[in-house]
Amino acid sequence: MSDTDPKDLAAYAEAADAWFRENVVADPGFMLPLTFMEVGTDQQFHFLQDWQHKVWEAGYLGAAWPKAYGGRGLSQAFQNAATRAMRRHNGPIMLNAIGINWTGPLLLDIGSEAHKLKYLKGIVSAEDIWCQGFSEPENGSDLGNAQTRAVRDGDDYVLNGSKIWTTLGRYAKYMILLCRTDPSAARKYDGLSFILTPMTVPGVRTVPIRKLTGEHGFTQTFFTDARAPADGLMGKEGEGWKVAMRTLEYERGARGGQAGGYVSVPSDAWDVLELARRMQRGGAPALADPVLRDQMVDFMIEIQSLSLCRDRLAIPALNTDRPMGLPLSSKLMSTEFGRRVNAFAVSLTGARGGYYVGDGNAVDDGVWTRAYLNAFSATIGGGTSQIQHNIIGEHVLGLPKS
Amino acid sequence: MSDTDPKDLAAYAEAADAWFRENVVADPGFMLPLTFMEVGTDQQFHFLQDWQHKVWEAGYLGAAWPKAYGGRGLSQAFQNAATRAMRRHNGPIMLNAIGINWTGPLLLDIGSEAHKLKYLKGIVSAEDIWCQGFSEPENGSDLGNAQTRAVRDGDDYVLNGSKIWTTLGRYAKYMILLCRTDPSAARKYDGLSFILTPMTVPGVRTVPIRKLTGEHGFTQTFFTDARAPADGLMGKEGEGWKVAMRTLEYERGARGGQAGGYVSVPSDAWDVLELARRMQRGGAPALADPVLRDQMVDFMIEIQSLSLCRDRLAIPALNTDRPMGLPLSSKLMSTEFGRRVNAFAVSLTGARGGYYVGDGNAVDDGVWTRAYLNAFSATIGGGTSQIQHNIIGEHVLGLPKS
Amino acid sequence: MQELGRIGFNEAQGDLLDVATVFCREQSPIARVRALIDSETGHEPAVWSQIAELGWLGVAIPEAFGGVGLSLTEVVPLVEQMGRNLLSTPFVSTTLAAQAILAGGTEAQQQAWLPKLATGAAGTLALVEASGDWDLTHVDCTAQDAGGGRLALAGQKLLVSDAATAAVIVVSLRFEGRPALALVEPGDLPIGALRRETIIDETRRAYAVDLTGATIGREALMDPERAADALAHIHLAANLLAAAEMCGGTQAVIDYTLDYARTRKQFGQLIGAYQAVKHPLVEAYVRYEQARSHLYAAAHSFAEQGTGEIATRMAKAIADQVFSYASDRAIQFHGGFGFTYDCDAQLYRRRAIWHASQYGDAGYHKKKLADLLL
Amino acid sequence: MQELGRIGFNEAQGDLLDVATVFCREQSPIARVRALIDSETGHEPAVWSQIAELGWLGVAIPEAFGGVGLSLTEVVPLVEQMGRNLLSTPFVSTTLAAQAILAGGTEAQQQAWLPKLATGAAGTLALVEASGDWDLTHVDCTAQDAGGGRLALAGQKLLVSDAATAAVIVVSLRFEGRPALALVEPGDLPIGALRRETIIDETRRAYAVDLTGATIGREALMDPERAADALAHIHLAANLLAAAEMCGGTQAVIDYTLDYARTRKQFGQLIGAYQAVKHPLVEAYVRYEQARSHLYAAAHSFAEQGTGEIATRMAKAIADQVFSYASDRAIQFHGGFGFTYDCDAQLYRRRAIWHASQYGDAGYHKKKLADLLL
Repeated sequence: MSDTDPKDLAAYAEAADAWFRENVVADPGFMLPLTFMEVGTDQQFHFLQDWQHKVWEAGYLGAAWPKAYGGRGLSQAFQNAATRAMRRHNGPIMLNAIGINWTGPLLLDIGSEAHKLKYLKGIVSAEDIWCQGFSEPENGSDLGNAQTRAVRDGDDYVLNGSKIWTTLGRYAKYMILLCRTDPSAARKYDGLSFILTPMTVPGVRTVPIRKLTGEHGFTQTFFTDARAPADGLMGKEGEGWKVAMRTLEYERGARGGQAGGYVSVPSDAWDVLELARRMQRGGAPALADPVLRDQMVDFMIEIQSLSLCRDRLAIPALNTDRPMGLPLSSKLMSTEFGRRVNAFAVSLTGARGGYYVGDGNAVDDGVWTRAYLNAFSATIGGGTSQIQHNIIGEHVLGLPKS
Repeated sequence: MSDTDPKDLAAYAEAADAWFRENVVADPGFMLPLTFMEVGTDQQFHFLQDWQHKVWEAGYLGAAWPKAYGGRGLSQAFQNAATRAMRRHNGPIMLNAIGINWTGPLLLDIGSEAHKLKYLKGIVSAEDIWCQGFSEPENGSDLGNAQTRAVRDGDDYVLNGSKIWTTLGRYAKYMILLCRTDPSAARKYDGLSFILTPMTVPGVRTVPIRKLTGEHGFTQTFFTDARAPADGLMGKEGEGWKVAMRTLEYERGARGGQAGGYVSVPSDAWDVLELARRMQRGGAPALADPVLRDQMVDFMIEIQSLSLCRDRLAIPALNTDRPMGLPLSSKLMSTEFGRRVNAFAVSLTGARGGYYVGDGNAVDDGVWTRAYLNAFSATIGGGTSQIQHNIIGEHVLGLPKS
Repeated sequence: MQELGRIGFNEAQGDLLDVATVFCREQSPIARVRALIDSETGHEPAVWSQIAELGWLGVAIPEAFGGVGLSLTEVVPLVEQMGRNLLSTPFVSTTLAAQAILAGGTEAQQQAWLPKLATGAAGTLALVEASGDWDLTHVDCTAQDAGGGRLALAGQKLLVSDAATAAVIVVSLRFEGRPALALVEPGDLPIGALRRETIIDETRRAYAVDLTGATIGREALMDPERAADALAHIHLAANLLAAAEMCGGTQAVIDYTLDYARTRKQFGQLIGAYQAVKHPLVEAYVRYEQARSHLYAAAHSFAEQGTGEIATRMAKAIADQVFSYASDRAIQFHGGFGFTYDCDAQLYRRRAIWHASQYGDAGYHKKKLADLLL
Repeated sequence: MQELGRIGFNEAQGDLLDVATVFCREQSPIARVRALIDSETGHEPAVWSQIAELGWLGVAIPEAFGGVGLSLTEVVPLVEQMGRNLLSTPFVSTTLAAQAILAGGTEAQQQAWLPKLATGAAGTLALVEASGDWDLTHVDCTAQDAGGGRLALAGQKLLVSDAATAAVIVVSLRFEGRPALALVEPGDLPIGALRRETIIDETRRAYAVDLTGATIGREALMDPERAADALAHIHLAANLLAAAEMCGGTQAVIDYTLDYARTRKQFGQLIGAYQAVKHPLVEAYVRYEQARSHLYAAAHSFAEQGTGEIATRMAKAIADQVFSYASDRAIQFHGGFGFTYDCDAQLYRRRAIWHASQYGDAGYHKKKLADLLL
């Protein structure tokens, strides 16, 4: 990190722009993941870990976090300018997603001074990878029903049970764990606690899960009498559900505190447009087909919708009727868009849509088919689209619970 | 009715063809309803009553009903041939729908000899119009919750309450009524009875309901101490739900017994195709637009689906996996098709889609817009499309109840 | 990468949005909307006067002509709230007539008409003909030199909004082989030239205008050099304001259906608890929010060459899609009641059909967008 | 009014459907399907032998050539059941190769090959090239006179199903300026001409075939007069059998998802009780039944000039739509498990993508249908 902190936003933004222009590697020689959930090889992992570290060192990640915890103590506007520059130059994603978007904001919000000193710098520098332990095999969407057991024993909690969909599970040093401390609580939600848990202690085992793409990327995590220090408890015992819901709000951007950058490259209609220009259909460019043109325009309108709704969040007068409407619908709309636009892209590739990643004849190395299949991680994970509909219907539109 | 009954199916079919060719009036000088639910004026009513009477007299309705009850005592194949001829020559609809499709089959099935002699001939000849009293204002789709009260008093039931969506209510002589005889029954379904009820007695009042099209066509029916003879009870007291469900099966065609003909003209993609040929879009026929062509082809595939699925019912080997699949899905698919294809037709009319029935500049007298609006009677009535989805999901696919 | 338009919102928009939200709600309760269906002109003269007094008619007219000197950007929130409350007046017709005169009128015409239109005289546009073509340059009505500085008109214009109320009608004509625009006053038309039409949206008024037999002075012709540009501007302005009215209507029909879903029980449960009702309503709602974002992007970018056209066509296209969807589902989810004339769902559905039919539906604009974007 | 095809079903179809239903279910449990993914040829030789013994390979081959003398009409139920159980063998490739030779082969070629193909020799088609074009008359690979009655081939064929197993490959070539077909045997190809490809459907096998350097005798050329007709026939036959395989797959993926919906609980309730799951499954199911009706109409009407083409293209178009929809929803409704390789939903989804990519997707066939119908 440079010693002198810029005081001038414009100068900072300009420097960020120049830095990303210079430092973004257009082609590392292998396929980079489009989201932090798609990291499947050690090569990808190490490249992205180095990249995040480098961005942090240059002062373009965690810029708005306090200096004492590895940040730069600047205002959020500085970090936003850096993130924009990152996006402008198509920088690779930030790897330590659970850390910078969930754990970090939570610690800044309700963590002790000791927590902050211990964890934050490792998060933003990508030195300490974090993962999340919410879902369980039997309770995919029904997080409140978590059964992984934590029993207080001296200064530790003793953990038993299993978590699933642990992104970066085999690289993580810590997990944010939602577990059951009181199985006898009257309401299932009241028996839960939220604990910062080390992943590198005895009794923690991760088993890779093979994705529908054929690649690896998640693990299942098994706890067998594993011990987590009790000082990792966030909030009080029995308040785990409240804390978990709070982290979801960080994820949705409804509260501040995220370190910056982005952890996934959103699907874009422009790339698909460029593909449609290249592909042939009956001896002519696919884009000469009026039906495909019509479909392409729908996607252009839709991608523009996503971008306009994002920008509209900053205009309070246009958010008065249902203030949570735009924030709560953005996940649903963008993830479903991603699934559909990538399926459309696959259809543009004609007979060569029969190829898959790994074949030299696959269009763009098969990235479209893989992106389509990976898109389900977003329409399923973090609450399925079906559940998102419920959330919007109930919390935004005031409809009765289903 | 002619005196000699034909013994030869081919001769009968040929005669029917000739008869309809000669007797169908192409243009009566006013707009004819496409379904029996759309009869809105006395002019339409009388025309259709005369028409049904004439068809019956000629021997082409009720051909498979016993002679003693106004039929011709022929096999179903004869009636089917007559119905095909009717369709071939675009004959107007049969008016007395509830009579010929619901009450008639029910009486033939479980009615007493006295019932049959009293009612059937009036039904098939269109002399006695029938209506149906199932829905109530507070319980549109939830028929089992009917609250109209029937109290036994001597040889009568005394009726109080109200029914809604009474098609042909102000013309009807009789109603098939689902009412509550035992409000204290443990299961709500067990307190219901099914009664043939006169509409022309004191205490029965009908109030016209204006449809979203602006026209009339239904009534609300109010009962105030109205008396229905107890011998109109079908089944036993408390068995009303079972009897009502049986009549729904006649409607779906899952049992036989209907008098024949058709009570609504189904939406057809071919008419819309012809419209698309006529309409202009940017100085060229609408059908030159490749996007409209693509949509038109979807409708052609769909109309063909409906027709093929109907024909497939007759091939047992292709109905083994889920025998109720095709019969139970046909209502859903054909009514939703009707709604969408008519909306598409309206969109084909360009700026002139702004006109409505009654304006000389409306394309085809505004029939497309009216058909679209009227289509909701079919996607809502007789169980909404949402409820049809439940029925198929639960009864065909074996999914748990919602 | 093509610029698609950006969202923005200025203080004047905010002020007008606030005022219009309250005014339209108060002046247009649904009972009054329904009562006006049976009236001849379809609007309340007292409300029209108040709109004039509020200065809304002058918002997009330059100060030099007695207006406020803002633009259509600031008109959008007004029309949105009118649409939301089904408040029908000749406001949109008049605003578009003023836009036409601004874009293609001679200086004398602008001097003569804009101050009047800014203060309460109604105007309208007569552009549609029997072809029903959405391409405004497809004009079959004609103007021919009749000697003595007069032009003889021939042909019929259809679907002319508020023609019976208008003090001036901007008419498209074929003159000397090219599309032209002219200002026609009621006095120029023969007796009986206007016939009230039966249109799908009963809250509006439209008329067939028979031009045959009418003559106008040459000075009534608008600037021939700017006719093509003026027609293009009218087309976009009309679509922008239609999108505004449609967004407002969409919001209202969703709210109306939500109210029912929160209070109507079937099978012992509020129907809004059924996902078969809830999820389509959510779909309508999120699409509505998208349409509204597009609307305010179009309002913000309207004056930008190229981008304004893209943003406006997108706004109209998505507004058509979601208004049609939301109002169609509104009928369905009201069940039997939805099938009645008494249920307000039909008012919105009919209005959605009207807007789709005028100045191009989603399919039409998407086709234009394909040529602009791809 | 254009004839769109009618549904019909004969006794032979019924018998074959019954036998195939049991055989395919027994021979292709899902564990074996998954085990074969890791095998080189992707199929079980013992099953292939049994299929040959059952006489299925000869169903659509005339008795004169050792076949059963029926038609593709009777092949459809067989392939449907194979698709339903993800039973992959070179059956479809071989059947299509026989069809090609029937439609365009010389008498000598028919005599030489059809009896073999009817009894267990595998064949296939090499039609796709780098352009990925679905129009089979778009051929860039060439045959040129090499003297001595030999033709020199050049170019690369892609996505050739089961090429490594095939005793004969029907190859499309450009010869004397026109598309032509020729029979190529493995021995005609240089060493290393075959490269196994990585395809989206891992239960199948496809190969790139490099023709450059291969020579064939002139007698390997099929009848040039019938090349165009043969290509048209191959195109329709391939789509008919694809539709059959897809219908079977759709049925299976719906059943697979229903099983999950009936047993998996979330929030204390079986997920199949949620309308957000139930109603899309119903949608998939009713569309599947429609697709199956189209399939058996296409099978029945296949041989009718004009109508056969319409019915077949409709069948493939709707099969693509519903297979894609049902398998996409299958992944989604299996939730987290759906995202794993262990969940069978991906097997069907990948297969749907494969079929959409070969011989034209729904959009392609709808375009052709527009020209045939409108």
